[in-house]
Amino acid sequence: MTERDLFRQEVREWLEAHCPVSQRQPIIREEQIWAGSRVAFSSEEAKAWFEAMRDRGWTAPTWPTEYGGGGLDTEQARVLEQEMIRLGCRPPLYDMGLWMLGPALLNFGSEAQKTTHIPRIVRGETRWAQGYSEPGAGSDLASLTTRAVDDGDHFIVSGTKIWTTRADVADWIFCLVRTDPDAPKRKGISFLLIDMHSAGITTRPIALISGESEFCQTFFDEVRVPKNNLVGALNQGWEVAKELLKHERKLMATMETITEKIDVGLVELAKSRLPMTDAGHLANTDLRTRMAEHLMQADALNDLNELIYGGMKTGQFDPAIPLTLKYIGTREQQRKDELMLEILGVDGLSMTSGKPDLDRMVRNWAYNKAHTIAGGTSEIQLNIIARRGLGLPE
Amino acid sequence: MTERDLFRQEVREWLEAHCPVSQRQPIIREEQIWAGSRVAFSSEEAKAWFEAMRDRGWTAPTWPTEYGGGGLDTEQARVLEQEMIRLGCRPPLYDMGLWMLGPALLNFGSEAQKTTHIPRIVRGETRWAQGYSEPGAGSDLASLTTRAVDDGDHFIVSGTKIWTTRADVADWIFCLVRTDPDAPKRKGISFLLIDMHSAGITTRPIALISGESEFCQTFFDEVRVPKNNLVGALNQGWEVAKELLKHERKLMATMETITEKIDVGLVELAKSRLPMTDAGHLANTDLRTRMAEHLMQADALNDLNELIYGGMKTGQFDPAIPLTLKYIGTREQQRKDELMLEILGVDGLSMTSGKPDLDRMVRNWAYNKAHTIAGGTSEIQLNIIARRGLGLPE
Amino acid sequence: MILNEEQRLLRSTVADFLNREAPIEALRFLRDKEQALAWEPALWQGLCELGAPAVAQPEQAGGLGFGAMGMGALMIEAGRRLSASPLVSSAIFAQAVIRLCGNATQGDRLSPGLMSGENVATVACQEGTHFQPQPTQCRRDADQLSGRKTMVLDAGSADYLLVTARDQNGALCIGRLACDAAGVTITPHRFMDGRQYATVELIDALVDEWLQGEQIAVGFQRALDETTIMLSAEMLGGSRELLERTLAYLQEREQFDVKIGTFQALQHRIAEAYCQLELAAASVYSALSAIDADSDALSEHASRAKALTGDIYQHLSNEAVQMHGGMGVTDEMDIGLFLKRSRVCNQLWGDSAFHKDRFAALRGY
Amino acid sequence: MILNEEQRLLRSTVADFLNREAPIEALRFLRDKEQALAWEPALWQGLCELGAPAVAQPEQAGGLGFGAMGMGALMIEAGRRLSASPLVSSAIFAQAVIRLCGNATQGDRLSPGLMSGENVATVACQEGTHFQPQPTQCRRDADQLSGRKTMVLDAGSADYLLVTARDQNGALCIGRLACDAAGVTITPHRFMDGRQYATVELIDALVDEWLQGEQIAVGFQRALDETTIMLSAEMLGGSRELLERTLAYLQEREQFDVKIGTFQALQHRIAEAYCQLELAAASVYSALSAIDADSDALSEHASRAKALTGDIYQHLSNEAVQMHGGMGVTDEMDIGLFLKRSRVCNQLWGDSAFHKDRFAALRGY
Repeated sequence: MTERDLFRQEVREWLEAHCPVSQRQPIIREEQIWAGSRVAFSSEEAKAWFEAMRDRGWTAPTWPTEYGGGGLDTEQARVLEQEMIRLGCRPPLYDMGLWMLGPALLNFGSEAQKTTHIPRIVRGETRWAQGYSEPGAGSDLASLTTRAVDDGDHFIVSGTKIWTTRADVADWIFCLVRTDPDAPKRKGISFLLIDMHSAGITTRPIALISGESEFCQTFFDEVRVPKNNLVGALNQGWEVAKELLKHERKLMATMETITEKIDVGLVELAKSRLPMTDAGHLANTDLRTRMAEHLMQADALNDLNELIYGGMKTGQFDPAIPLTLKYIGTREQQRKDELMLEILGVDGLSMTSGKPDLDRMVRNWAYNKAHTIAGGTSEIQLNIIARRGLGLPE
Repeated sequence: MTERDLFRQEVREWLEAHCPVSQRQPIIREEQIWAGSRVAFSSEEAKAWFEAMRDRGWTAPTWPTEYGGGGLDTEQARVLEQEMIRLGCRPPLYDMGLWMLGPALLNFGSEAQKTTHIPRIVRGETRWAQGYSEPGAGSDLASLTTRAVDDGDHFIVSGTKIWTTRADVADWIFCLVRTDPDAPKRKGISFLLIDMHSAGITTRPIALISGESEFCQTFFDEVRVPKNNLVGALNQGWEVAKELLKHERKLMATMETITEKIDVGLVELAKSRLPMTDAGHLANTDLRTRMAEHLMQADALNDLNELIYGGMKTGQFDPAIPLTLKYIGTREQQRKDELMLEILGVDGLSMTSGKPDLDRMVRNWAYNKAHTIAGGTSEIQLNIIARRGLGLPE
Repeated sequence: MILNEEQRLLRSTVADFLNREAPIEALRFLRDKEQALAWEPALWQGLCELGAPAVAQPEQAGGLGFGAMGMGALMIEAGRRLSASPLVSSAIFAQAVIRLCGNATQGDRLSPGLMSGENVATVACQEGTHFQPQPTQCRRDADQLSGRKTMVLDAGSADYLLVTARDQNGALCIGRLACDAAGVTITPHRFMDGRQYATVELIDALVDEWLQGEQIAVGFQRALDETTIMLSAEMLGGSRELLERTLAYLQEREQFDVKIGTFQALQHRIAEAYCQLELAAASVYSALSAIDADSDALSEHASRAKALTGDIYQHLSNEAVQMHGGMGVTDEMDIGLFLKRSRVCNQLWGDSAFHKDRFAALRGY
Repeated sequence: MILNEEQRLLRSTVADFLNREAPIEALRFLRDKEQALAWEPALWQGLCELGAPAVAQPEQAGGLGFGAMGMGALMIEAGRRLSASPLVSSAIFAQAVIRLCGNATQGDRLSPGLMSGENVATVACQEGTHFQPQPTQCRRDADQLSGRKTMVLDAGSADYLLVTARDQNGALCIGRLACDAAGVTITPHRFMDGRQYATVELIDALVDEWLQGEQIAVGFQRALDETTIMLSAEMLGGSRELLERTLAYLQEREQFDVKIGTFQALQHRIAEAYCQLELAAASVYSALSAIDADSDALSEHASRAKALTGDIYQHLSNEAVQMHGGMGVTDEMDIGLFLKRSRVCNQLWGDSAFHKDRFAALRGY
């Protein structure tokens, strides 16, 4: 038995022992465990699962143990991920700090920033919001106008950020702010950590077409931020931001994969709800073909993920390939949602029927429309594929 | 009975009397009657039909009678067209002069040019080729480099034109040439009529993927062209060219409509060749759905054409609509060809099976790939729709 | 759409009225009410005063004589503003069923109330989650009806129901029942388009009368086709509105220091959508003419119009959300309301897949 | 595609050889010959000297032991250059049929000749214009076969045929016959891809032997799936070549004073095609692995790989023609050769519609 096999066996046994059966069901949005001072658990078992993972540092498997992380190497982290998928384990913790800020802090943060923030992220004690987008600047992030003015040992921050995920319940926010209004667009930006409890911060939830309001607009009115909350050098925030965006894209792709695996199956849904022919085929032949087309793509996407992983180890793959994942993953998720709606028919036309499973499916259909917009629109993805991946001229 | 009804009745009777039954069959490429000194007829009846139409000037129904045209107004010409479609009459004459040069000459030509060329076009005595494109300039027509140098009462023309339809058998060619190399792109272009029998002209047929070679590359090596063959003013050729292009687009759209009506039916082809279910449906359900999608679009395209005609009379339509016709028409023709190929299966994989009907269908599939390129690519069409039709900024 | 002078005048009158009385905010207001209302009484009253429910009916029958083309023009305007009213359920569908499936006496007695808007009726013809034209489970037993109908438009606020069922010989029959008749249970729901649809449960419900026309099955199919075409006109209106709003946004929104409307990839996508929209529009107009011309090919027209408008309405709603970027997924913009309406419309009287299948069958393959 | 050291070496050896001996001009040369030849003898001889027909077979059976993954890598290279050879008909399909449907003695006797390339065999399994996996019309009567087979690859130049038929009990049987046996009429045609396919007419043709494996139906299905996957690898190679040639053209061709590759609409279209291509590629690679792993889900893999590569090969060939503009429709460019090959490949052993249907059935719906 190789070392990897031994590790796999150990992980498998540990997960079997520590992940309650209830935490091996497909996760629903309402039961996600979001970090922070207001953390809430849907059940005792959810809490136990979270705490077990937290205590091994497996909420952040690859982060250094000195900051509370799991200390695993890439190979080991992959094994853990595979075993969690195999067992259907729910992700133990949800947090922007975990997904995005952490890796950037480990890279660019001061020792003090790391010691202050990383362990609390791993343990789910602070909930982080992301302060990137602004109402006037969507895909064109660098045109942001929120300003941070030097005031001795503080910055004075004024402006507004949008799409700040649940900023109304966040403890901290990481922000891109303009510190040099005269420099070229990307040169005058800095990266700041801001305590959401500071004076001068207000938030307004934004209602979504899915009926939810998990995003906010956040307003900064002369908010005082200590200068030691600056990450990286002054006016070098764009470098930090790029690093974060990389993690965001990777995250989006991974989440699609995980979602796909543990989601309700279209085939089962269709077979349980729609007329079948004597041959056992869906009578709606048009739907049947389109389902086949989607399922083939979804399977191929899994193969592609495997290939990238295998290719990374052996160096045998085109570096353009990973650039395709977000575009493909979000597109297939939306195709799937549309197929689901067709299968549900009249039952898929209400978000407030009072039947939780149905309402959730329909809300997700609407919610997932954001997947091709958030974290780099599909159009931006195609630009990147064409220019960076395929070498076409700007 | 209105005057229009009377005219319709007269036309109908005349067509019934003069259009032989053999000339009411769908036309095939090999039997088209192309104008010119080498005109050829597939049969005596084809000849008789051509001559009857020619003698009424109905080869060019709306052109003035003084130049041999039919002298019909738009309304009457429409009636003639409708009645020809109803009866399935073949177009009596094919010629670039008829479709494109004629209208431009009537507009921009000198009296001498009209008297010399128009009657011969109507009577099918000269075959015209079009000399617009050049190897280096595809959609970007205005970047042409064929030069005409002033030499007293002649121009000396040197350069090369491509996609000159059957230039190898043409009598004359109308060309865009550069007469002022220092002016901005579109300003230094003139429109010249050139006798294909002039010294210094050679042609090279271009083999197409359909196995045919109806297009040529034409080379001009110091060809002397009398100055009175200049149409419009010197360096004003772009205006003439734009007029012609308008006719070309209208022509493409009309030809699609006519083609569609008299073409082999997909449904009959499929029913005669493919397995059907007990319910009388195509067993290949995917193909069946895609056929329905195409047929719906093709029907809608006919409706759209009717609407544009009705709208032109009453002023009740969006002027952007006609801009869509070439894009839609050529797209649907290609979809139809692909469906046909699928229906034929193994029988649709050869252009040289020796079965004329099959070979022709497969050749057309390949040939029609040019429809979305020639006469303004689909990409150019979409640019025009977006910018000129929908008002989006350049 | 080629309209005569009177039809054009009608269209602009209706458009003015709807702009005033039923802009999209009216739908939001309706949607956000606690009770699942089907329509705002004031809006419906205004439409009735304009004669909207009588637009298509011939003058000799007491209508305004604008024909299907006139009613279609009105539905396009309603579609642009997402106006919720019993026009489709009562003025179009129920009237057509009475006219085509009832006998002359029934028509004379019932039509005036529907035409004036004094009465509101709705047709209960769907069973289960997906539309099928034939009732299978709802049964007539002497003068009683039993069964379960789904997605019945506006039933929670209507006066009476027209219910399709099978009689003991398996033939189609249509019973008229008051909404508050014994044995009738109506459960209204608000769907995501903000409108009211009901499930109707019938247990030995006593029918007031059976429609007595000579060719009920043929007549019902025709009524259904006419209604489907009118709904397609509404869907066309919604699609046009989406296109125009998106074009306006593309011309106004800046990113990377240019209008996003200058991006060629977006230009081509919107141009392609425009081509599809105009094809769908041409289909709707010719289908409306086909109603007025009493065409034999009405079912083919209906399927073509519904499938083409269904596809483009859904496609354009997706494109509109995407091109509006982050704002497109907020409820603050109206785009999402069209998105949801397009999905509900797709399910009404057969989705695109249903109509493509039917079109192929009608074409004989 | 993740290959081991040896497989990578094999791929580059084959690529070098094909570049030298079988560039696309070789296909033009073959195509333009008067007689419908199936392959150039020199090319086939060279491939045999490299051991190409033995690449996939295990070493203990006298093969080179590169497995399906190795053979797939080779087919991708062949697809890039449109190389015409009996690799698919004989080295892949016929060998698989003998291995999976014959008994051990038959395998030992027949495989070496196919593996060395000394013999060329081809499988005649299609009847009519559209592929169906089951023979219906070709019949076994004692030791004779009668029936008509279509689209038989390379039959006009092969040594022997493997013909599927029904025996008197309706069970599948496979007979081996010399191409010049009495009662066998082979009519070769050149299809538009420049290659040779034949119609085979059998009238009481005397069979040399029947394949004697224990599970002929199961074995034949597997052989068919393996061949379909190998053909998908060829199609993938063709698609990659089209993408690369089109990218190069976009980077080189100027219009309106800029490279046409700067047009965003073209960038997005080619980027989308690239995404589809990589999905198809991932499917082909995992299908090749599935052959090597003797997977139970081979049919699903085969249908997925064939449908995805079929769709992208056809789509990319259309896009390549379009993006090459006028030059794309001339025979002077190679693009048209790929266009035609993609359509022929689509028909081989089930087109995309066939495989989508089969995929759905295999998934149980």
